[in-house]
Amino acid sequence: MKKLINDPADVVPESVEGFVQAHADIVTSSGDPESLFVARAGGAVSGKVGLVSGGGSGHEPLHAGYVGVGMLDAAVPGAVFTSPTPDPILAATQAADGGAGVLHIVKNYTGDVLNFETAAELADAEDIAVKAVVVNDDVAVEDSLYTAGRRGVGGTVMVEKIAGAAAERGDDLDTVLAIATHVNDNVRSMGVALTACTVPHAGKPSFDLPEDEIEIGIGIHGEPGRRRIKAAPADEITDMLLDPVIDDLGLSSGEQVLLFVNGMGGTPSSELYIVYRHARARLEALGATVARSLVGNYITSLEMQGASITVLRLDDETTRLWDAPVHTAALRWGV
Amino acid sequence: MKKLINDPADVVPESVEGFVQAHADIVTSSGDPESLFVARAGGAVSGKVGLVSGGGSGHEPLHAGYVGVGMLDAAVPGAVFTSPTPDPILAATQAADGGAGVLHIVKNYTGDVLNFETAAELADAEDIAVKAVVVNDDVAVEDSLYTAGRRGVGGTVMVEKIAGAAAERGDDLDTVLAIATHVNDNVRSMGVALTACTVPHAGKPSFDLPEDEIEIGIGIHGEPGRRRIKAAPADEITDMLLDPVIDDLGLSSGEQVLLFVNGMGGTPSSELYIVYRHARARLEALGATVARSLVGNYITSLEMQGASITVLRLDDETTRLWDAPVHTAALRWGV
Amino acid sequence: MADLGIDWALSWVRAAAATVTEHREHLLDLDRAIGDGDHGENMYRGFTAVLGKLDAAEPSTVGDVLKLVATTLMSTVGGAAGPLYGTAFLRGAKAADTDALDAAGVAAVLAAGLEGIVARGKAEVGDKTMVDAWTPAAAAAQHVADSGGSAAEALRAAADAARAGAESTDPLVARKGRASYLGERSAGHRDPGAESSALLLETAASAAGA
Amino acid sequence: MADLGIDWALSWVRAAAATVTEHREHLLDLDRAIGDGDHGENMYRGFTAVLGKLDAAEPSTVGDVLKLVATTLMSTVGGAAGPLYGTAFLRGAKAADTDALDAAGVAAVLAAGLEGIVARGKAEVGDKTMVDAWTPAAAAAQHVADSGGSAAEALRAAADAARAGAESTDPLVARKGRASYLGERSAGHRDPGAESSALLLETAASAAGA
Ligand SMILES: Nc1ncnc2c1ncn2[C@@H]1O[C@H](COP(=O)(O)OP(=O)(O)O)[C@@H](O)[C@H]1O
Ligand SMILES: Nc1ncnc2c1ncn2[C@@H]1O[C@H](COP(=O)(O)OP(=O)(O)O)[C@@H](O)[C@H]1O
Ligand SMILES: [Mg+2]
Ligand SMILES: [Mg+2]
Ligand SMILES: [Mg+2]
Ligand SMILES: [Mg+2]
Repeated sequence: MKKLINDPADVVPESVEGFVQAHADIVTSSGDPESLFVARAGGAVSGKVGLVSGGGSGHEPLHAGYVGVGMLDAAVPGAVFTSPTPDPILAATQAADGGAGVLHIVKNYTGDVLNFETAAELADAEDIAVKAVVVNDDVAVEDSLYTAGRRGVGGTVMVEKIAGAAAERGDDLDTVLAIATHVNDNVRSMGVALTACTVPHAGKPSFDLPEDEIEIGIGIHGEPGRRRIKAAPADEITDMLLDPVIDDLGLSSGEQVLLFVNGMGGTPSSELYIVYRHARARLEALGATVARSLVGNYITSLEMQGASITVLRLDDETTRLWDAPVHTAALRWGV
Repeated sequence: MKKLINDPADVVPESVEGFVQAHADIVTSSGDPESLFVARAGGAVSGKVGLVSGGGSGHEPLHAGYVGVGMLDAAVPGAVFTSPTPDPILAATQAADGGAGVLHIVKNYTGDVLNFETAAELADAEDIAVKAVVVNDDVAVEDSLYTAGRRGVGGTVMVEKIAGAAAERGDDLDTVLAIATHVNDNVRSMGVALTACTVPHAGKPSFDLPEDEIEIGIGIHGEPGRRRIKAAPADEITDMLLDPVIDDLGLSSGEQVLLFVNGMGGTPSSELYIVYRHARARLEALGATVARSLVGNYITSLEMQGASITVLRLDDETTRLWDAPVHTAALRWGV
Repeated sequence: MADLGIDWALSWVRAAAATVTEHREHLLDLDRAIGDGDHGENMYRGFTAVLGKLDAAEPSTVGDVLKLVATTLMSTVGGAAGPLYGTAFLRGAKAADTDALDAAGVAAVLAAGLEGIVARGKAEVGDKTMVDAWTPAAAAAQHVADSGGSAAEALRAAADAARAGAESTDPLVARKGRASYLGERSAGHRDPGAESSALLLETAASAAGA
Repeated sequence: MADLGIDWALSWVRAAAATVTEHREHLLDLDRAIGDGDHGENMYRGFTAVLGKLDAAEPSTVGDVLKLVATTLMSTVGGAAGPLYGTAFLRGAKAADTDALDAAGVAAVLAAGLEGIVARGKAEVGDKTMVDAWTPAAAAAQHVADSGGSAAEALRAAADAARAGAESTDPLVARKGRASYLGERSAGHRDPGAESSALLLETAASAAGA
C-alpha cells in the first residue's frame, strides 16, 4: 500500500483538518476528533431547514465537499468506509438546526441507516424535528423486502444538491423531504471497477483483479461487484452500465435527463468523458434529451479506477433547483 | 493496461467530443480531428487579447478545462503527452484573435516550444500579433543555459488564470504578457509519483516502481523523477517537495502565498488535503500567510498516483486577478 | 457451580478486547472478501475504547459492565456492527438485573441480546449475519438452563453453538448486510459479524472457566 | 555508380515507413525509459500519414519527396521530433535541387538536415539527442564524397556512422530533450531520436542498394 498519508488512524482527522483550512470561507469543523463533523462557516441559518448527511469516509468530495450555501449544512465523516456513530451525527444535527427542522440524507447501508436512526431519536429528545430520506439508487443490487435493498451511490449527489436548493429557498421540512424523495425516486446508477482500492487500515487491496478483468455492478466501498468479466472497450462497458439504469428508470422518448458520469477516484477525467460521450449518444438515440450534465470525481471509492453512470429524470422544478446557485468546495456555480 | 477507452488512437478525439458536449454552454470544438482545438462557445471576444494554450493530452483538465470567461480563449490538445503540431495551434490562434493580439501560454518542453514557435510565425504571416510566455516552474529540474531548462507544470494553471483575468478586464497584449511573466517568475512547483501511468498507445506503464518505492521530482509526462526513494509518511514527502520550492522562491516571513496542492490523477483528494495540511503548517511556521488555496486534480498525468506542490508568491494585483470571476469547466467562481 | 458476577464480567471484557486485537486482521480479511474491509478495525477500535473506559469507570455489577460496553461500542464502532452490538449489549445489560448470573441468567442475557440485534437489523437465521451465531447460542444456553446446568456450562454451550453457527454461514448467500450486494458471490465466505460473535462468546465461556 | 533519383527517394520513404512501423514498439520502449513513451507512436503516425499522402501527390523529384515528407511530419508528428525531423527534411529538400543525387548531393542533403535540427533544437554533439546520429552521418557522407565515392557509398557510410552515433548516446547524461530532466539517471539508455535517425538512414542506404 502506497498512499500520501501518515498514520492510517489519522487519515480522516488530518484530511478533514486540511480540507477545512483550505475552504475556511465555506466550512468549519467541530474540531473535536471524538465527534467530528463539518458545518457551514456561518453556522445554522435561522428559519431554514437544515440538511445533514454523512457516512464512511473515502468517498470524497462526498459529503464534506457539499457543505455550503445551496447544499448541505453539515456533514459527518466516519472512519474510512465506516458509518459514523450517533454522537457526531447528533452534534451535526444540532449545529445544522435553524429552528425549521433537519433533514438527514442517508445512503442505504445498514450501518448508516442504524446510526442515523439513533441520532434522530436523540435529536427528537432534544426537540429537533428530524426527517430522513434514504437514498437507494444502485440498480446493480436487487431491491427486495427481504434484503438490505439497494445501495445509495451517485444519486446521493443529486439529492443533496436539489434538496439543498429547496431548503435554501425556504421550503419547509416536509416539502424538502418530498423533493428529496422525488429525486431519489427518479434517479438510478450503476458502476464498474477496473481496479480495487485499499482501505488505509487494511493495507491490502479490497479484492484481487487480474490485469484483464473488471468488476461490473460495484458500489462505493471497494466491495467486489455483481460479476467479473473480461476487460472491454469503453462503449461496451458503458452499455452494460446504462442498460439497467435506463430500464429500471423506465426512461422513454421525449424525457429530459441529467447525465452524471462519476469517477471512482483513480480514473482520469479524459476517460469519464469517453464514457459520457457514448452514454449521451445512447440516451439521445432513445429520444431523451440530456439537459444537464455532471462529469468528474463526485462520489469516490478512495483511489479505485472505475466509473459509475447516474441518470436523473428531470422536470421543470428539479431542473430549476439543480440550476440554483451553490457554493461548496466541490460544486459551485451562480455565486 | 485497463482503461475506459475504445481504440487508443481515438482517446483524444472521443474524449474531447464528450467534453465539449458536456460543457456546451462554455466551449465548442473545431470539430476537425485533423486540426483539433477547443474554443469559447461564444467565439473570439472583440478587442480582447486572446489567450491560447495547449500541449500533449493526458493532463486534463489542463488545458481545455480552462477555456472560458476569465481564462483561456482556446486550447489545443495534442496526442497523449505529445505537443500538437503547428496547424491546430494556428487555427486556435485565429479563433482566439479578437483583434488585440494573442498570447501563447507554452509549457517549457522542446516540442511545445518548437510547435508554438512555428504556429506563431504562421500567425504573424496572417497579421495576428502573437507573444508567448514559456512557463518553467518545476524546481526538480536544474535551470541552465545548456539544458532544456525547467519544465512547466503546476504554475501553468496560475499563469492561465491570472493572465486570463488580466485579458478579460481589457489589458493590452504587452500588459497581459508582463503579468503572465510576473506570475511565472513567482511560482515554483515540485512533484512526487507513487505509481507510474500508462500511455494508451504504449500499453505499458511508463516505469516500474516497486511496492515500497516512490519517485521524487517527477514531471507530468509519466517520466521517472530525479530520484527514487523508499515510501515515506506524507509529512516527510511534503517536506521533500516543499523545501526546494520555498528555497528557490526565496520565500520569507510576512509574504502572502497561494498554496496549490495538485493531484496527478489517481490520488484521492483526501490525501491531497493531508499534504496541504502539512505544507500549510510549514509555510505558516515560516511566517508566510496562505492567503489563497487550490487543492485537486488540476494538471495531471493520466491515472498516475502522486501529487505536486505549487507555491505562488502573491501581491495585491495577482490576488485580485486570481479572485476575478472565472467560468470554465474546471475552475469556476464569481459567476 | 458458581454464578457469574462482576469478576467474570470484567475478565471477559478484557479477554474479549485481547481476542479482537488478535483477530483484527482475520476479521478484516473476512470483511474484505464480502464486505468493505473494516469489521476487524471497527471491533478493534471499539474494544480498545472499552478497555480505556473500564479503567476510569468503576462498574459494580455485571449489568454495569455490559452497559459500559454497550454505550462505548455504540459511540466508537460505527458501521452496522456498532449499533447491532451496542443494542445487543444494552439489552443484555437490562436483562442482567442480578448480582450474578446463573444459567437462566446467561440464557436471558443472550436472548435479550439476540432480540436487540433482530429488532435493529431485521435479519433472520440464514441471512448470513451475526444472527446466525446468536440464535443457536441463545437456544443452547436456554437448553442448559432448562436441564439444570451451570452458568459456565450455559456459556460453553452457547460458545460452541455460536462457533457452529458462524461456520454455517460459509455456504450461505447473504440477504442482509453488505455481503447481500454480492448475490451468489457471497457464498463460500464466512460472515465477519458471525465470526466475531463466535469469538466473543468463546472468550465469555473461557472467562467462566468453561 | 548510379546517382539517386526519384525512384530511390520513393522506395526509401516506403521502406522508412515500414521500418518505423516495425520498430514502433522498440522506440516506444526507449522513450518510456528516459522520456514520455511516445516517440515510436509519433514516428509511426507521421510516416503512416506520409504513405497516405504519397499515393495522392505525384512527386517528380527527390526534392519533392523530401518536401512532402517534411510538411507531413511537421503537421502530424508533433512533440519535439515533429518540428526537428520536419525542419531536417525541409532543409534537405531545398539542398536536393537536382534530379538525382551524387555523393556530394547526399552529403549536402544530410548537412542541410543536420543544420536544420541544430537551428531548431540548439543541441550539440554529446547532448544525447538525434544530433549525435546526424553529425557523424553528415561527416561520413562528406568524406565519401570528398574521396570520390558513389551516392550509395555515401549513404552506407552515413548509415553506419549514424548507427555508431546512436550507440554512442547510451552512456551519455542528457542535456537536451526530456531525458535531460532525469539528470544522471538518463545514462545507460539509448536516445530514442538518435535511434530512429539511425533506422531512417539505414533504410536510405538499403534503398540505394548499399
Ligand atoms: N441487518 C443485519 N442484521 C444482523 N447483522 C447484520 C446486519 N447487517 C450487517 N450485519 C452484521 O454486521 C457485520 C458487518 O459489520 P461491519 O463490517 O463492522 O459494518 P459494515 O457492514 O457497516 O461495514 C456483518 O458481517 C453482519 O454480521
Ligand atoms: N533540442 C533537441 N535537439 C535535437 N534533438 C532533440 C532535442 N530535443 C529532443 N530531441 C530529440 O527528440 C527525441 C524525442 O522525440 P519525441 O519523443 O517524439 O518527442 P517528445 O520529446 O516531445 O516526446 C529525443 O530522443 C531526441 O533525439
Ligand atoms: Mg463499513
Ligand atoms: Mg511527447
Ligand atoms: Mg464492514
Ligand atoms: Mg517522447
